[in-house]
Amino acid sequence: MNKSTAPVRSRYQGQMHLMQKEIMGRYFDRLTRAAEQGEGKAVYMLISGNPVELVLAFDMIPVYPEINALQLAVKKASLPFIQKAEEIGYSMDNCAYVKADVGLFFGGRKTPFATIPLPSLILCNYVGCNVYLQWFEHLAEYAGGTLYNLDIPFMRERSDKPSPADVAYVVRQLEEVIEICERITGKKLDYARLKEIVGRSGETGALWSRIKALTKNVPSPFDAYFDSVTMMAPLYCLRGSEEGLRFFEAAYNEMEEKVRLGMGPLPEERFRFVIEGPPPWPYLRTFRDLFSRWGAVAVASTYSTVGGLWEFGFQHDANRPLESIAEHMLQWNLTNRNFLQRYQQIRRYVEEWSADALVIHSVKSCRLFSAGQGDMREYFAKELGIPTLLIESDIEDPRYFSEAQMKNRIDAFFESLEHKKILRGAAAAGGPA
Amino acid sequence: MPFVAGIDIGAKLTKGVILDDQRRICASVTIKTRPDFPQLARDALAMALREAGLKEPDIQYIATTGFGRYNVPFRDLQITDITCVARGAVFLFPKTRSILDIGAQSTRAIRVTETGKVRDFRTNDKCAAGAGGFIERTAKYLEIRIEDVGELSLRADHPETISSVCAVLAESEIINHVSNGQSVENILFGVHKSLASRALALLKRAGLEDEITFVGGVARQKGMVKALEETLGRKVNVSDAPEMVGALGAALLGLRRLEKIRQEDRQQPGFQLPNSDY
Amino acid sequence: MIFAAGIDVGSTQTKGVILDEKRTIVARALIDTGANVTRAAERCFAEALSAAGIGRESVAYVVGTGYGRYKVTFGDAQITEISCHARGASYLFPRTRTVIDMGGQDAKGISIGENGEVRDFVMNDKCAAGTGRFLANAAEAVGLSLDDIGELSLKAKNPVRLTTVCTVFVESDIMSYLAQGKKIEDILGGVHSAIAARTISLVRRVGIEPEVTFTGGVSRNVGMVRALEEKLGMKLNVSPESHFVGALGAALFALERARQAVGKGQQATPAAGPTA
Amino acid sequence: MSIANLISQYKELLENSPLEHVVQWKTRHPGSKVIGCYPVYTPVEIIHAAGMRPVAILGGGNRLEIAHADSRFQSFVCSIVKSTLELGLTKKLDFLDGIVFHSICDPARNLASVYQRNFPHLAVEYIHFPQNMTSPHSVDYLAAEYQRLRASYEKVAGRPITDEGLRQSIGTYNEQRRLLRDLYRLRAENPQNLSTVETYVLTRIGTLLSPEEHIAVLKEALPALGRRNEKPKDRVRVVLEGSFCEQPPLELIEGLEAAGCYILDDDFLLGWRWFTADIPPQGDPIRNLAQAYINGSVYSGVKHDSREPKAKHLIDKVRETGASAVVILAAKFCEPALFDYALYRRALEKEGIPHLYLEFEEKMWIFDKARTEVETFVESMLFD
Ligand SMILES: Nc1ncnc2c1ncn2[C@@H]1O[C@H](COP(=O)(O)OP(=O)(O)O)[C@@H](O)[C@H]1O
Ligand SMILES: Nc1ncnc2c1ncn2[C@@H]1O[C@H](COP(=O)(O)OP(=O)(O)O)[C@@H](O)[C@H]1O
Ligand code: SF4
Ligand code: SF4
Ligand code: SF4
Repeated sequence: MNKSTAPVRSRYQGQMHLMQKEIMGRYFDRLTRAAEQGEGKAVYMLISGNPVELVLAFDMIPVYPEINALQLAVKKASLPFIQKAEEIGYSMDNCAYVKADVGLFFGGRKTPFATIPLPSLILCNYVGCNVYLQWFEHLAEYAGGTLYNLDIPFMRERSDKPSPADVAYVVRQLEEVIEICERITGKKLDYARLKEIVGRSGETGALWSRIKALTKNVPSPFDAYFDSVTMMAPLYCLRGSEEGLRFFEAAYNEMEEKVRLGMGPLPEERFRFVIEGPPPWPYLRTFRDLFSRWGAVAVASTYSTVGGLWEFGFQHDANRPLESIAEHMLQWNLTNRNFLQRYQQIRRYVEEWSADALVIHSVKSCRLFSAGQGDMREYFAKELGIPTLLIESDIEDPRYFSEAQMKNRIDAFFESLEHKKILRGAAAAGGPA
Repeated sequence: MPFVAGIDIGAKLTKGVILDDQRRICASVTIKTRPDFPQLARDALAMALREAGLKEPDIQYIATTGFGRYNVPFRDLQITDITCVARGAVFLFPKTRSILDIGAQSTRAIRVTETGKVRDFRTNDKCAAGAGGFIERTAKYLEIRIEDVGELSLRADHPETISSVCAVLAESEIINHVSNGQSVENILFGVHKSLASRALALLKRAGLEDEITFVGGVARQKGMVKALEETLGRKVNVSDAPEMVGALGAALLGLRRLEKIRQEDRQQPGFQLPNSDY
Repeated sequence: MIFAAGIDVGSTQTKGVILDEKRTIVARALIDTGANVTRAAERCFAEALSAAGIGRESVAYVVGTGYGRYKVTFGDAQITEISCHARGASYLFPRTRTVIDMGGQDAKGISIGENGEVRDFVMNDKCAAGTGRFLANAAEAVGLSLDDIGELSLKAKNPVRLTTVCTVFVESDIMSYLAQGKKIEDILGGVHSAIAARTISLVRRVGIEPEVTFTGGVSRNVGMVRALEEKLGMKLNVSPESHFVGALGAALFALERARQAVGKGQQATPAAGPTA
Repeated sequence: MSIANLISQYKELLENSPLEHVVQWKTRHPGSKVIGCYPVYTPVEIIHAAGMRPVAILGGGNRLEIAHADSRFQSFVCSIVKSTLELGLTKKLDFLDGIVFHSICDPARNLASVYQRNFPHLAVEYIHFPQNMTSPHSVDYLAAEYQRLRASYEKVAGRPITDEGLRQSIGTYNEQRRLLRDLYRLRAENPQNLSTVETYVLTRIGTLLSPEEHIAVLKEALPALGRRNEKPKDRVRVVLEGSFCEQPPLELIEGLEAAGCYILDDDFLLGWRWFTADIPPQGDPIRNLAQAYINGSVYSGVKHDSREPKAKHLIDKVRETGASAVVILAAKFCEPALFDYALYRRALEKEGIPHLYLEFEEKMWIFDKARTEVETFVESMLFD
């Protein structure tokens, strides 16, 4: 509706971005080969606290319906699939990731970027999200294939550690998963290989957390939301592999260089914010520009920790492969931590990454993220007095994004931050303007 | 010979139909819905009787439908507009399998059997976004008669898309289009388009099969029919008085019931219809 | 003598305010936005100028706000209505901590800090339910003018419970209440309390701290003022200027920037705002 | 007092102020403790064995105005989450000593945390029920989880929970659930004798009373109901599915019947009748409870058992009760129920069983749309 003043666009494309395109390209080709020539066995799995190490140890191919769904959305191709699912009985109010994926399944599993293979194993790593259980329950019904619900007890106690019983329970289930994989592949698990992979996951995680620490610098070398998502797919699909490790080494070096040169993703960093919630994939660029035009850079994001939370010190341990996989799934990822633990995670971000504000992007699809974000806003805005903006759209469904309304809110928010800065400046200069 | 009447008290219009026992339409009338339902129904019936050249006693059975169906004391039977529309549509176009009914305040997608039984349906109401109310707002805003909407929108050359889902907020968009010098024709067709795409989603959720019959007063608007056919990518059946289909269906069902009761009087009496009062 | 102007191009009405450098209001103008938003802005500005008896050239700076702010082609800057309402409200009532703005097609809640800075805000602009337009339609349905329904609603003994919040369908809803022989004041009472409840639960999101200032065109509706006050259990700040608060805020910003410009002795540029 | 009067009395109570009844009971019994149970399942035995009163927290019905909670949970979250928070924020749950949530869905889970933050003095518990029904280790896990709960409730109650006490509680609840199964059987066999509203009232009252009181009520009611002898009407016999958590307004249930349905089975208040058979009262009580959940509990939208497709359970239910149709009555925005519908619809169409899909909200108070849809459905079944 409003014709917007030509905004500053962040079109920063580093080595890292190009490398990511390349390796993910290879990954998707592998999916297509598996689908079309039956090369390799596919394991459907979910992002949150994924145990990709196990899958790689069996040379099976991790397939993440979530990544397929988000790729569809980014390529602005999700709506027809969502509608297809709604035709066969899914509700307007169901998670659109699931709908896009189900639509894709009945639409022949062909996407602009890959053909998705049928699963040999449907491994529902139930890490927090209850929709996961139903998503894979449905896929198992439609696609056939073994379904295993890998049940991860939620972080429900006030303590930040899972109980020994929880860890033992998960380890035992992981052993059952190993048996199933052995049956499917006809190979015994090579335990030494698993330790190797878990070891590399450890190194990868460590690099990832060092990369994230770099955004504490002013200016932040990259956007911890819009650029982090570029690094997430390799983290989930290739963590534990040589290729994955090399990618993160390169990414770290590139970012460190930028810090040395005092470079950021924008010509000028005027605001630093922490962002909670997944991005609106169908309008990622538009959304990013709404912040870029204000010189606002995300210095930390909760979304980049759904697959694993490494920046607070966790590291996979080659000497305790299954235990550390279990700890990763139980404790060290966003989705299995309770809502109040998320508040504390965000609080640390705001304080340690010295942010000016918190932006909550509330998406209808993902109640795991969004249900109760009004209380979160209450906590940060009222209790901690941190400027907080809550905006709503969706992670996958383009029908819930209204640029005009989004723009109005974001502009108003940064106007108020600007005003506060002026006041602060005036106060510093003594007396109001 | 026996006659039956069907009265459809809709949100905007009240319709009356009289059938003879050969299922021939003897009368078909419309008046604007007023708050005093009982009298309103009486007036509708009286009008229909006049048109058919009949007297009260000639009418053996009266079936009511529409959202005012309960407020007609002299009814013999009340049936929901969905059931009635289904019967009416299949009576007019026997090959009908899917029906779209767009009234003033509600949009219904119905899937039916060859006998006109409802198999599945989806409705949306309480929000003007998808219904005739939307068009009426727009017409009012553009200062044109609702009767002319259809013809005008038919003449659109560059339809303007309306993105807002709210019938009221859409006006700001329409304002913009007007101030950008867009023609009324293009704006109206844009409105029809956005209604059509919402209707399609609803139809698909109820299950979409050929043939499709489009009923309800909005089906009078040729532009809407065109928009719908473009969106569906196929032709739809439209009768020349689409808003009458519900009343017609009520009359048909009334007649059916009458015949049944007569049979049963001959056989065992006491068939009891479920009472449908909350 | 420098002047500054604020033009608030709303969905329904366009408001204009001109200030002199002592921040006193020298003129205001109110016109219906109508079809041509750009022209509405210009006409509104022209009316304000003639009311002030000054020429275009003596206005140093113009800020446009409201949903049509980018249509204020002659404006030097655009600022969202949220910042402007906050600014205008705390100018009129310096102890304002919460602003409730009810306009033609949306409602807003703004929480304000000691220095008149926006702390937090919410707005409902996806559905026109419970906005000025809702009231306008209700008025039409009972055949009264906007200026009267407020008064009448105060007489309600047992307000009805509306079955719909839809601004389009409220008319037929009211029709059927009339049909049931309900009193007009009771229907209007229902309408007002329904909207008040809706608005308050919206504004609660930013927290409702006194003093609360009620702005926007609907604040001219005494029934609405009362309904809100009853539900909140506190008095609201309302002034004859309430309808102009957005424009007033814009004018205040304009004046500030005019001053800066003069201070810097250069052509005025927005101190804040997105990089253009 | 006639059974009809008894029931309408309880109906009154449920419609006006269900929780008020508990508040009064508590003031009459100083020192007594009450634990609120959010749907769906709660191991009430553990609470009962601690000498505390487990009471169902089932939202705010359609008379509660939501004024605060909708600023914490967005428009796309189901009503019961908001109304339950509203009850807390407006101090209507101050009589509770604790409240227990569990892993049914993401909104309910986040609600548990929001409760922890906003009501620090309340003992907020969260149970993670295992969703892996195939692993032999799930029982160990759940037993451990129950032991954790036991320890925590010993603190709240200020007294130990003995195995013997647990066994007694299991015995008591076994009897209560047995009577409820009888009640449901009675209706399934002769729905003309026992309306669903009556069945519902008699079941729901048990979520407020002590199990002992409830048992007494049922023992009085069942024989009387058994003696009823009404003439069956020409109605559609349906199984109702989808209301396992948020509860529809009584008016809506009444409406379903008035529109011409006999409801032979439903999943209202599922958590209070969630075992298909008695739990062994002897042996390790905690283990028995855990066992019963894994191997002896009813299916629902929030329990995911990879051993058997969920839709099969529904189809079986239809066959067993001899119903001719299914009504899916799902709470608006209830993802578990909405997702299940996709599977149910598929299965029902394959089996050629007609169904009606209806969405409700506990707070709804206008029933025109629902009424029209149910009537249409009934008409499509009865008219030829
Ligand atoms: N002659 C007409 N030309 C164009 N549109 C019409 C005409 N008559 C009715 N309509 C449209 O049909 C709607 C009413 O249709 P109807 O099926 O009678 O609805 P209801 O049954 O709810 O009253 C009105 O909102 C209007 O948009
Ligand atoms: N004299 C009045 N009495 C009552 N309500 C009024 C009056 N004047 C305007 N309004 C209400 O104010 C609304 C317009 O308010 P405004 O703040 O100008 O909205 P916007 O900024 O969106 O145009 C109108 O829809 C009308 O309902
Ligand atoms: S609810 Fe959220 S976490 Fe769960 S599948 Fe949907 S998007 Fe993913
Ligand atoms: S969105 Fe618009 S049309 Fe729909 S209910 Fe709200 S006001 Fe009415
Ligand atoms: S109604 Fe559904 S969504 Fe709401 S809390 Fe219950 S299970 Fe969760």
